[in-house]
Amino acid sequence: MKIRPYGDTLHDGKIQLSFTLPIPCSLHGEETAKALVKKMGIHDVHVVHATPLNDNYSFYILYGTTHHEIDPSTVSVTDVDTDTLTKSDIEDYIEQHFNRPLIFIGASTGTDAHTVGIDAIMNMKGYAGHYGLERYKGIKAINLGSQIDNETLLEEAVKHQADVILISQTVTQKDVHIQNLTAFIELLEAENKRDDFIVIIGGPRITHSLAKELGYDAGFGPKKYAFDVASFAVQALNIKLNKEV
Amino acid sequence: MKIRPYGDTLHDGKIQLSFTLPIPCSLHGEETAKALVKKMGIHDVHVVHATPLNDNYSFYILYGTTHHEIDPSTVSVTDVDTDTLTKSDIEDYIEQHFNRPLIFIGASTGTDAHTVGIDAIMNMKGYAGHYGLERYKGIKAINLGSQIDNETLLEEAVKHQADVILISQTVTQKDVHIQNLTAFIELLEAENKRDDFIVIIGGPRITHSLAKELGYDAGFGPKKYAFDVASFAVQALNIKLNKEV
Amino acid sequence: MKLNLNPSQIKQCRNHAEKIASNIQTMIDQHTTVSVERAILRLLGIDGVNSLDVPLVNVITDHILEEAELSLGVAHYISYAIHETKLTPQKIAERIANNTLSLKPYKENPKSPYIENLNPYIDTALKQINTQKQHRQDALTSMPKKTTPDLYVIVATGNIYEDIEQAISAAHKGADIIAVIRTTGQSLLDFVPYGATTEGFGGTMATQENFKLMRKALDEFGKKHHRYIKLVNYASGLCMPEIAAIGALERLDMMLNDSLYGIIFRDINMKRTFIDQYFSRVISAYADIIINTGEDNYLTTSDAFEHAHTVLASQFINEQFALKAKMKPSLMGLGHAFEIDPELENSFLYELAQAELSREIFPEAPLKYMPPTKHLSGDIFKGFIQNALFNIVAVTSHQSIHLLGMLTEAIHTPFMSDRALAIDNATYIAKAFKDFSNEITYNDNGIIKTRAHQVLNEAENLLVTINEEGLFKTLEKGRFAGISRTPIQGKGLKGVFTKHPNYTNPVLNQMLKALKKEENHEN
Amino acid sequence: MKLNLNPSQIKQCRNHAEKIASNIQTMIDQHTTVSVERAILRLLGIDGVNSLDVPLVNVITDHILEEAELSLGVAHYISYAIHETKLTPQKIAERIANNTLSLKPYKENPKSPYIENLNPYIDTALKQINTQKQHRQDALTSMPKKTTPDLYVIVATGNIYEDIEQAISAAHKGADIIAVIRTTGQSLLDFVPYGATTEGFGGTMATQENFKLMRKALDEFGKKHHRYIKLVNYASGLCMPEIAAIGALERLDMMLNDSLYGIIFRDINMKRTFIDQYFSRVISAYADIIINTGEDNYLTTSDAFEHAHTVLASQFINEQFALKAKMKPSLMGLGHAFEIDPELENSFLYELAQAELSREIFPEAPLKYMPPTKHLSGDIFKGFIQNALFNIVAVTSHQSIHLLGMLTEAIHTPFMSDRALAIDNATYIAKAFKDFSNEITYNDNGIIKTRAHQVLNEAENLLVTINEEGLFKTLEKGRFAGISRTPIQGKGLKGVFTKHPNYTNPVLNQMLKALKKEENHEN
Ligand code: B12
Ligand code: B12
Ligand SMILES: Cc1ncc(COP(=O)(O)O)c(C=O)c1O
Ligand SMILES: Cc1ncc(COP(=O)(O)O)c(C=O)c1O
Repeated sequence: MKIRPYGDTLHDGKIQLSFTLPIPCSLHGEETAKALVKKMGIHDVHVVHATPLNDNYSFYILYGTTHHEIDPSTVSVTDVDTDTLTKSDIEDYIEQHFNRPLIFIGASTGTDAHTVGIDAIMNMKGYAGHYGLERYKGIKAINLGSQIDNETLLEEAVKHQADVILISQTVTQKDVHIQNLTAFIELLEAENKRDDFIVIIGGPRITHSLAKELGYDAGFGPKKYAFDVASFAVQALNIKLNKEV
Repeated sequence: MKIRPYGDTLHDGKIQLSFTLPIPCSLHGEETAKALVKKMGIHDVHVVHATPLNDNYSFYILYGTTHHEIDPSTVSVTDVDTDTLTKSDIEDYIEQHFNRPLIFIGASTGTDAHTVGIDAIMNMKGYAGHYGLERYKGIKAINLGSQIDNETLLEEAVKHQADVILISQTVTQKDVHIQNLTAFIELLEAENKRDDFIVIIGGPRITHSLAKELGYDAGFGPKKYAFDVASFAVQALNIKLNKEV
Repeated sequence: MKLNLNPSQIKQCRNHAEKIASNIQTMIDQHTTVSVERAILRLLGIDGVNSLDVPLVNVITDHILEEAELSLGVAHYISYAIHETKLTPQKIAERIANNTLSLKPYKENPKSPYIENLNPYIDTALKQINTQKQHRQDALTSMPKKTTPDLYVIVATGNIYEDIEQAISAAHKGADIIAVIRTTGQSLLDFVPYGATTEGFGGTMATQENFKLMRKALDEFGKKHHRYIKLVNYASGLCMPEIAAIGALERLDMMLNDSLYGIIFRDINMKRTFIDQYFSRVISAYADIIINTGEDNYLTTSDAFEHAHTVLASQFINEQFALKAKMKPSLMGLGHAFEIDPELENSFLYELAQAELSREIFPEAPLKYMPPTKHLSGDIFKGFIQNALFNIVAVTSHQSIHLLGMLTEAIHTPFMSDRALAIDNATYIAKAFKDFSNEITYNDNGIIKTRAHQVLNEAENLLVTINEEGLFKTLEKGRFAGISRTPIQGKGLKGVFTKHPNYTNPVLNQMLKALKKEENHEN
Repeated sequence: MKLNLNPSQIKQCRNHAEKIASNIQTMIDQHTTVSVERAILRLLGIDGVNSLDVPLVNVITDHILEEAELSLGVAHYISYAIHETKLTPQKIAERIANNTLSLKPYKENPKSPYIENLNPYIDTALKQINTQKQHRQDALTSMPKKTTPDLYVIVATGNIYEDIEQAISAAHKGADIIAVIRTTGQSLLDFVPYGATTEGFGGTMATQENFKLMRKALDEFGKKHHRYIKLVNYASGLCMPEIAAIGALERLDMMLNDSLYGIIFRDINMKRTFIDQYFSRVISAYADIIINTGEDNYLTTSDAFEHAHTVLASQFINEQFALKAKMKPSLMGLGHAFEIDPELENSFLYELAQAELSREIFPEAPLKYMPPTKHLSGDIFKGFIQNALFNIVAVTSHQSIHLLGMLTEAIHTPFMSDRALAIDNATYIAKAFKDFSNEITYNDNGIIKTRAHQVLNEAENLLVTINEEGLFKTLEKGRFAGISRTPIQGKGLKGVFTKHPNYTNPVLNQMLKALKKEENHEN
């Protein structure tokens, strides 16, 4: 069944938009804003607010009705397809499937100085009430902190014989994270080490589908916690190391 | 020159959207929202906020980059094309061109009970520091108030030998204003009286282009005041009555 | 008491208002209206419409108007008809509708000796109302009491089923009260439409079936989530007492109910609506339904800073009208609003002063506090913070019924998401400012206290004037909202009748008896 | 004094902090760094880069590091070189760059008797700085003084020309202060990039040319609109004193400047950055540039409710560091922030308590008040009201430097429209709450006062601990922001040198002389 956005009547298609145009604020500006929005397949467009930001820029708030409809059943979701386990299930799983502790090494890489995200996953305390990997029995968590360049991260991973590499990226302006993440995969491949690790990325703008696209094993964004990451990692390691499916 | 919306780099095409979908809130919901937005010709779509409104509806805030661009010089503006005069210029104009007071009759019509708009145009006090028509020398302003049905308005206009009819419409849900305004034009035509008056409409969702579309002489929306309306009316009357161009 | 107001000045205001209301009450007591009579018929159990969709209650009053004399009151006619036909009022109505019965013969009869024949039917209605009251009370007492204001949102899609969807959604997000806004124009209809309706503009028809459907949906939600969601509609316009009756039967919890609103903003005749209002308030008082008055609307037309005192004066008058209808203060949802121009310096201080003022003068009233509407624009972002400031005042001054502002107020009737955002806004503020009011003392001679005293002074002066000139003259002079109305104009005057000496309203009498008993119990 | 704090307790805190800072100052006085030396070179007028884009000042220090001994200080070498070559420092630098001159020979020379040869060059720099000071002062005194906080917004496009566009746009909307955020990673560069730049991530390079371009644009705007728009950048990271020097020359008005930030959040070595900070603050003190400290950042990592006292303790320490650099309190833009979880009940009260506390303890400081960032989410509507509450606290507690929160904080560096909305938000609040702070008294034993006293107590205890263990140990224990750093790790340690007995820093000496004179005048 096809659906449209909903304002106050099913499938009425109502949406709200806002943007700035690099032209002065005027009736002509409003009409230009409308014309642009019409190109998007939105009709009944109302400019409900128009204001100058300065002599050459103007800001518009609009409401309109979108022509487009979508059948949700045609939308596929790329999400981690392993089961999500609890902390204690994960600990049991490790005990059952591996006869040694698993080593997770993580960092916030490149020039990124944001540590709260990687700490949320790795440190004792965890985040939002979910303990971090450090507190998991059977997991050794090594958090290198922030501003770690790709080379250093790989060196340390090799040195510690890591099973899993965790990378956090928070600054995304001008896609700096894509550049940095692509570079790491290229580095792994150049050194012929891509298959030595499960490599997982995370951050506020990271999705699993982006991770797959860039050649990573998995990606986790907001509202994902240590147990999500560990659930995936232990199962992926089981498949990889023990050839179990 | 073609332009795109502006976030922080010229023509970067950044826009913000928000809407509700009649599906549960989930990753699948987010992907559906994204897919819909992509249909609008918007790429690099980020769902920055997704929240359930109840079990079957979910609300999304998104940012993206629009493909579409627009050449502002190709956008034409339907605006009142007479000069905008000041109150005293209008008074002089009336004195020069007509040898009698002009009669303006106005109302908020149909079931519409909003009077602030029509009062803003017609009453002594005016609005936002602009006197209303009642205070203009050479204009007789008759404000019938609100909830006036089309038939009554026409009757009164005929009775007072009005030159100009002013109609205010504020309630626009389900286009009730369009129905009501269309009915008035049809009534005028049925009675063969369309050419007896300059007929002007106004209200928060009224634009000049909508007015023309519906068969009115002019339309005025927010931030339009008595002098805007009178400027147009006296010049239109001059053309009509005195055949001056 | 945070504002140090002078209690004897407040008492003076009440005295003036009492005199103003008494004057009108004299007129009220001498009259009835078509709508009062139809309300009686409804409470006798008459329901349904004829083949032209005219409600049977209208069929009867029209019939009496044409064939007989309404000033005798419907009770006169129906009591005779029951006596003669031994039929129920409903059957009698149906017969009249299909022209197999006429009430004309009773016109010339003496004062009916059979009024008591109506009692079983009235009792049925009152019993239903009592059951509803009990249900509400049980539900409310079993729930934990909130310490912050009740969150009130409107639904206004025009379609009752869509309204239900939106209402439940709002309840999920935390709304405590749902008001179903009426379609534009319904208040001018001299009948109550029938059945479930799906077409309305800016609101949904108020019909008994719509009330039922929404009540049921809210009750189901409430049961599931162990909450009680209050339902609101409008006992207002030309059918005030009828809708009050329907609301009482269907367990609405609040009713917008204010003649002054109808007079000023709907051009309803003042005599008509004062008479209607009295009966409607008695019904609501009996049914434990909170009324909401409409003073807030004055400020959507007049400047809120300059005309603040008109709101207070009107609240005093409305309080007295409510008292005359035996309402308890706990049912008086007197209205006021946050409508000062945000461009004014210290606007927050003035709003706070006004809100504290109402709170302090009417300590027991469940004040209805309206959000900013007039100064909302298409700038939805700014609108959202205007609403946040309003929410701060609501929490800080302990308002009771907290109508939530919509960021899209200037654009459309609320979308589902607009309402959700409004609830989030209010919930956040209520939490962040939870104990703020206990934390602060307003400084003497500060802007807030000075302003409160000034508004009270001005209100007192205005009440003195109104008392001198009479409320009719006041309305003619346009002292409220700057809109002038006269007693001989306006919609619905034709439906007003001086009571015949033999007139009686047994429903009113029974309700008053019960209310007086309650009053004495309480004392 | 709204909070009734105990003045002797505050004095005790200052005493502890003084001892903590003195301990570090002893270490500082014995050391110099590559960046301190490069700053001296810059103030001798050396500018430009070599063919590999390496700044000439780096060429010289690298040259001395390789060929000679930096612990003698650049003044030693340059003074000899001037004496011998009769060339200007700039020419000397160019010669060193193209290998036609070596400073190696002076390594073994005795303490330079020619230090005074540097005076004309130093004088030129100081004169330029003085001219800039005068310009600023004239502009500021000719403008009407605001009574509400100064509105501060950031630009961070990465492209200086785009930044200018955005800055001017913000000034149009009412911004008083523009900060050009630096590109991610610049703080770890051990040189200051050169020229106008158009590529950056999350910010724009801090270069002298970029400073000039923005200063010019803001001055032009200011002239046209009869305002003075203040410009901010970062004297922070590995090039602290150099950027302070450039900022002084180009008339920046404020500089983010706080070693603790660099240590904790950038992993810069603590010795290095304390030494750098001292010289950078002397330069800023001399140039009348307000510094902004970074305590607010602690709360982006640690919980703001639990760690509020760490901010206050750090402010006390930063105050003492500033005093050691001869800064007047009016230049101490001590940082704090509105970062309490909005889910916490009474969060507004706690924020207000904290803001009033800073205000009361540092009455003369132009406090820098940071908006909520951590708890902003993609819900831009909620973000907008979080910012509104922050704005209310800023106005009510009379903050000075009011950084505006962006509704898109969790999404991207601000768009032009985000900034405009933020300014509208702050302007509306400043107007609506203009005199609110004079209207209210905080109740004794209320949540606000109790909280303020508690935070002060905890800060005092923490200062006692730090004084006992020493600041280095404190940082090792991760007491600030929960991040642990040691004195032997971190970036830039290689650039630290114990001063040679013959070391001298004539620029520092001249500046200190002037500042001491001023100090005495004031007393
Ligand atoms: C805190 C913060 C800081 C602190 C960081 C302190 C610290 N110790 O980390 C300080 C103040 C130092 C800081 C500095 C800067 N910041 Co900052 N900062 C933020 C802020 C406010 C919150 C980020 C945060 O901690 N979120 C909470 C954590 C828990 O969420 P999270 O990171 O998304 O993590 C979750 C998931 O994503 C996932 N996850 C994250 N990482 C990983 C990794 C793996 C392997 C997995 C599985 C999962 C995972 O799990 C976590 C829990 O669910 C944001 C704005 C905001 N509200 O989001 C800006 C923000 C991220 N910062 C920004 C910028 C630009 C900077 C600066 C570059 C600014 C400057 N030029 O000075 C600097 C320099 C830092 C640098 N070079 O990186 C921008 C980034 C813009 C962009 N999209 O590119 C933001 C969005 C602010 C803005 N609007 O401008 N910042
Ligand atoms: C004030 C107000 C009221 C007051 C009206 C009092 C009065 N005396 O008019 C009261 C409280 C009575 C009221 C009632 C209702 N209202 Co009302 N009301 C508003 C409000 C808050 C402001 C409107 C206003 O006065 N604006 C100020 C004037 C000056 O602006 P304006 O009308 O645009 O006029 C300017 C121009 O448009 C132009 N103009 C206007 N008319 C004309 C005519 C001519 C000839 C010309 C040339 C120019 C012109 O010039 C004016 C000056 O620039 C708006 C929300 C908002 N903030 O906009 C809702 C709003 C208009 N109301 C609304 C509704 C639905 C109702 C009700 C129907 C609700 C209900 N079911 O009970 C009722 C019933 C009224 C009815 N049947 O019409 C909706 C309409 C939704 C829609 N788009 O369809 C709104 C948008 C609120 C909302 N979001 O739901 N309302
Ligand atoms: C007391 C009162 N009655 C009625 C209404 C509006 O409804 P209607 O005009 O449909 O009666 C309002 C609107 O705010 C009101 O305040
Ligand atoms: C004192 C201080 N310095 C520096 C910075 C950040 O800039 P960078 O890391 O580029 O030096 C901040 C950021 O908030 C700060 O507060």
